Amino acid sequence: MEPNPYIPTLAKIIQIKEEVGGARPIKTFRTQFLHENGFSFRCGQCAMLSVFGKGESMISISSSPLVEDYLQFSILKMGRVTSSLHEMQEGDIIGIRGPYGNGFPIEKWKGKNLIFIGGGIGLAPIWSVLHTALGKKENYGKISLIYGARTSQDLVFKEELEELRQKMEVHLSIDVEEPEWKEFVGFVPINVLDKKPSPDNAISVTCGPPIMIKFVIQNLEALGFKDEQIFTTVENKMKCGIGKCGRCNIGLHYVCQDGPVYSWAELKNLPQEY
Amino acid sequence: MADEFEPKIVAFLCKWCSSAGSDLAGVSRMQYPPNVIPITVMCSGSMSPLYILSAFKKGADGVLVSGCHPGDCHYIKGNYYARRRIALVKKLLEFIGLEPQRFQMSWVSAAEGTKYTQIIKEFVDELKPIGPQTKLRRSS
Amino acid sequence: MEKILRKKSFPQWVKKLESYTIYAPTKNGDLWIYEVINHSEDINLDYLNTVLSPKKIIFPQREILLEFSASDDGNPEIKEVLPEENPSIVFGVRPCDAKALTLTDQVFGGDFDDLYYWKRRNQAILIGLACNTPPSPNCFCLSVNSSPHSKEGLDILMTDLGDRYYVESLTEKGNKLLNLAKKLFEEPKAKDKKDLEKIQLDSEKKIERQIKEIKKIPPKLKGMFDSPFWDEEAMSCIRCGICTYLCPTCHCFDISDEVLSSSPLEGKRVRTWDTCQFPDFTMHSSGHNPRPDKASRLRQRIMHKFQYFVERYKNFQCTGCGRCISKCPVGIDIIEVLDKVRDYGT
Amino acid sequence: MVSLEELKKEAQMLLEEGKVKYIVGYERSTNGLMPVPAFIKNPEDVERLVWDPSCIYNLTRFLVDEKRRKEKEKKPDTRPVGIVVKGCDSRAVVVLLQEKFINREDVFILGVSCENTGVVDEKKLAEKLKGKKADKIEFSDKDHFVITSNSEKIKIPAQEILAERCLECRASFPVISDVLLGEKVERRPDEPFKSVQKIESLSKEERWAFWKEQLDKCIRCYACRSVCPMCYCDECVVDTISFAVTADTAAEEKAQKIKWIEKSPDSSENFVYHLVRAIHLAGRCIDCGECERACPLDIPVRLLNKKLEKEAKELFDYDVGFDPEKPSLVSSFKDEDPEDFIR
Repeated sequence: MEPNPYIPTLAKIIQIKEEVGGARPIKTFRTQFLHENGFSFRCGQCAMLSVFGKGESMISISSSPLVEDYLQFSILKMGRVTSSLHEMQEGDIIGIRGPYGNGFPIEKWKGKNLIFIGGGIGLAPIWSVLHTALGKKENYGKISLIYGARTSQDLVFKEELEELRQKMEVHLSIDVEEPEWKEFVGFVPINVLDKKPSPDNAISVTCGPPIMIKFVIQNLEALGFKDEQIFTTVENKMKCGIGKCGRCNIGLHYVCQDGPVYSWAELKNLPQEY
Repeated sequence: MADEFEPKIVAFLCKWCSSAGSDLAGVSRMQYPPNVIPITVMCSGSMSPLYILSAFKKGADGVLVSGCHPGDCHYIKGNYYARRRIALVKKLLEFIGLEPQRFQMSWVSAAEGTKYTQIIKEFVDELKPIGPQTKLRRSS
Repeated sequence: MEKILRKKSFPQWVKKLESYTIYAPTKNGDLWIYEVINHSEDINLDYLNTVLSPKKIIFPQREILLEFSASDDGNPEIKEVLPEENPSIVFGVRPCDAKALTLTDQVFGGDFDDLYYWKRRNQAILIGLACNTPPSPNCFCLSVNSSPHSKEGLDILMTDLGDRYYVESLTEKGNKLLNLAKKLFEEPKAKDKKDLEKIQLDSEKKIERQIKEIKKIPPKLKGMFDSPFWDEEAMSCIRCGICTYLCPTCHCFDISDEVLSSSPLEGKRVRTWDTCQFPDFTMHSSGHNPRPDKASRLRQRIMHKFQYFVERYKNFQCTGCGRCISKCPVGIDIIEVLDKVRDYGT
Repeated sequence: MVSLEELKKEAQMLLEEGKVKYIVGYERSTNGLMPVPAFIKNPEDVERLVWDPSCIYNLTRFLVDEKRRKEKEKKPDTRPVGIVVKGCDSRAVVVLLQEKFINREDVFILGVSCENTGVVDEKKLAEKLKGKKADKIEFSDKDHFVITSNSEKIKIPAQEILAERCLECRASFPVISDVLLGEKVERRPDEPFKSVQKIESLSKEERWAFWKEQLDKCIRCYACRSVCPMCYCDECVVDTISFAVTADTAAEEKAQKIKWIEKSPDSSENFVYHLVRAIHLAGRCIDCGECERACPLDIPVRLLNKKLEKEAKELFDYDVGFDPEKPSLVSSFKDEDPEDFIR
């Protein structure tokens, strides 16, 4: 029988880690399929998570494909499905279907310097491609991360970020001054101008709220980055995830299938409808 | 006798009077049919027609809205507004062909425990002969 | 295989098709709607066109995808629900509605096969009825690569020659239905063929409306995304869902969970029709909406049908049935909008 | 007889003096008899305005859209909007004023009286013409219409092809207007609720069978809601997600939005939607008949509202849309409101 793309596979939540508390909480979930079904994916791809009785929500996979025994999702509590996910405990069962989307073309970036730029929960899709690159560090040039959030409380993966400092350059920022904050204060796009990453032989990957992406791309172009060197992900509303329900389109592209990863060279010529 | 039809009644009781009336009936161990699913609302005036229709959609065989007698309302005029709104809902439900006995309104004060049990008994007796409510119930 | 079927023996043919569920246009007030009919009832084929195209049989407005319930240890269990076996025949399909199904086939095929759609599609045999006179004053099928007697998407095409039908069977499925009642059909004579050609030519001349130089529209639309044209054009739109729900080619849908009881959990995941004309179609739960107003949604409807779909599937996502023109409560006319697009800025 | 020239003159003057932002009226369409709403911004375009028995739309709907647009603009042009209104449409403006949704200075009302006739019912006209195509329809002497069908003139008594609601019309000339064209003709229909009484006279099971068959056809395209000037809520019961959402709306609030009505067109869902819509229009619906005209499946949804209008009259002696100062039906009460049905 052909596979039915709408039927999720059941998975158990094996670990929940509270990343950020407060009004905009973020939790990281690690899930394991009940019955092994060979779910292989590329970094930057997403999966549709099902909470039965509430609905489905498209979430990017934040663990690297090199990690075999679990899938990791970092989820900001935002609406009906994500709120019910936040109320779940370890051992609860959810549905997962996918993987969807084109993912990052990391195989094309061999020998390049990689500059990752993230904002708030935007770090989740970056986390997958960042760890994949770190896993094969010899294939790539210098790897650096410029990441910011509203407040220090809103920074995701705080402990791992500290560990990463030994392996790569990490520049953090928060929007508003805080007493013991020693690093950059201000929006992420301004931090990019401050750190002045060099465009030669470099690839930049930007994920975060649409307004941040817009200004980061402007600043990268000012720093001399060409359109093919700038990559980003587009977060349109999705329901089917397989290019049929007609909801996530930008022009003739269905973001859930042809995206969500786009180079600015491609995205620039599509209608600015995201 | 066991398989005789037992109607399910959803009763929206105003917290200040009718709900207190039903508590009084319970405290004084008055016997009355157990078919009622009570839902306490702050005032019969806060009763949105949507609650009534939603109750019928979810399978209620009868819906009762019970509030304070005119003049007793904790919010002064809630029950007067309710009187108009419920009258309109009742007429509309009859217009589409729902059995009129299925939707009742009553004034029950905090002291009228016996009246409350009386209303419920009458309601159950009226509903039994007309069987389960299948018109507005969600089937598939 | 081409045959002639006397009108008086048409009911006998229908009787021979007992093993199928038969849908046919039935009169409901002033409207015609596809209903299941029992075999003895005779099918009335002198109708204009149905309000809802046969799309509602192949891609119903509500389709149960799966049922979920809580097992005794409280964890959810799911059960796939596919459409049941229901070999069916749809009589009186207009050529524009049949061609529309070949367009939705492309959407529901591709890398991911939509089992629900294909189950219903493969078990349905479409018997078309050519339009001797245009069913609606707003038909413009000739402008969008279709015609009043096009065979695309049909298993059999019947043309009314007055006292008899000219029956052209186009697929194996069609032949099978003819063979079920071989003796009712006669071989077509030269006169039948001549009548057929004459009727087909006449029917094309009777089409009153058309989109002139439609080839110019897709490239023109590509440059008009940010144009203020859409704001003026959408001023009178009232944002209802008529144009998309009645359109035989519109295929957008929503997936939602319907809960019968929350504890123990029991419910269904359901696919229902959806429309790009409603605000909640593209609205993020953060409140950001890439298409915030009715102008952007009218633009999406026109661009999707006459540019995006053309680039992606090499076909206009429109078969000229005219329903969106006739039934729009404020008279927005897609032909007039496209004329204005073609001549915009000249 | 209402003179179209006078209407054009009034409109032109308003636009030339810049007293209004634009004027909403009727203009000829490109596909058949029915006009389309016209939004006229500059004076020379007033030539496009038309006034004849095919001008059925209730243009008050566009006052709601105007308000929504103004709310979004940073520096909105606060001049009033000119609007052509018939008697029934003017009562819709009154209800919007009564509910403080718009202010009197937001709208400049060009009132047009229907005098003795009203607007045409497309279906009745089509039956009358038996397939012949109607190109134009005009008022003619006191109570006739003249239809031109490919250069043949047909005179028909208006009474035979009037819209349902015009047969039960209670205000043939605008009850509120800045400019009024045409004479004021008092209209007291002898049976104002005939269409409702026809259904009321059926037995309970017949009524149920009638409504079940009609509402099962509903495809939930919400044209009846979208075309209605009184349906202006930001967030409707049927919407799947909340709209009045800003960046810092709490997730709990969004998660807790109750799905009162499912999206699927199941019989009971359709009933709850149509009944809740009718109840929310009790004492607010002015019977412009647009919901029934817009419905692609010809479902007589107008009757649900008309029934409540009849009850409002009989139970509470309440007339809709005649006095902007009067409180609305469900936010007022009288001591002598009936309570015989209350135990």
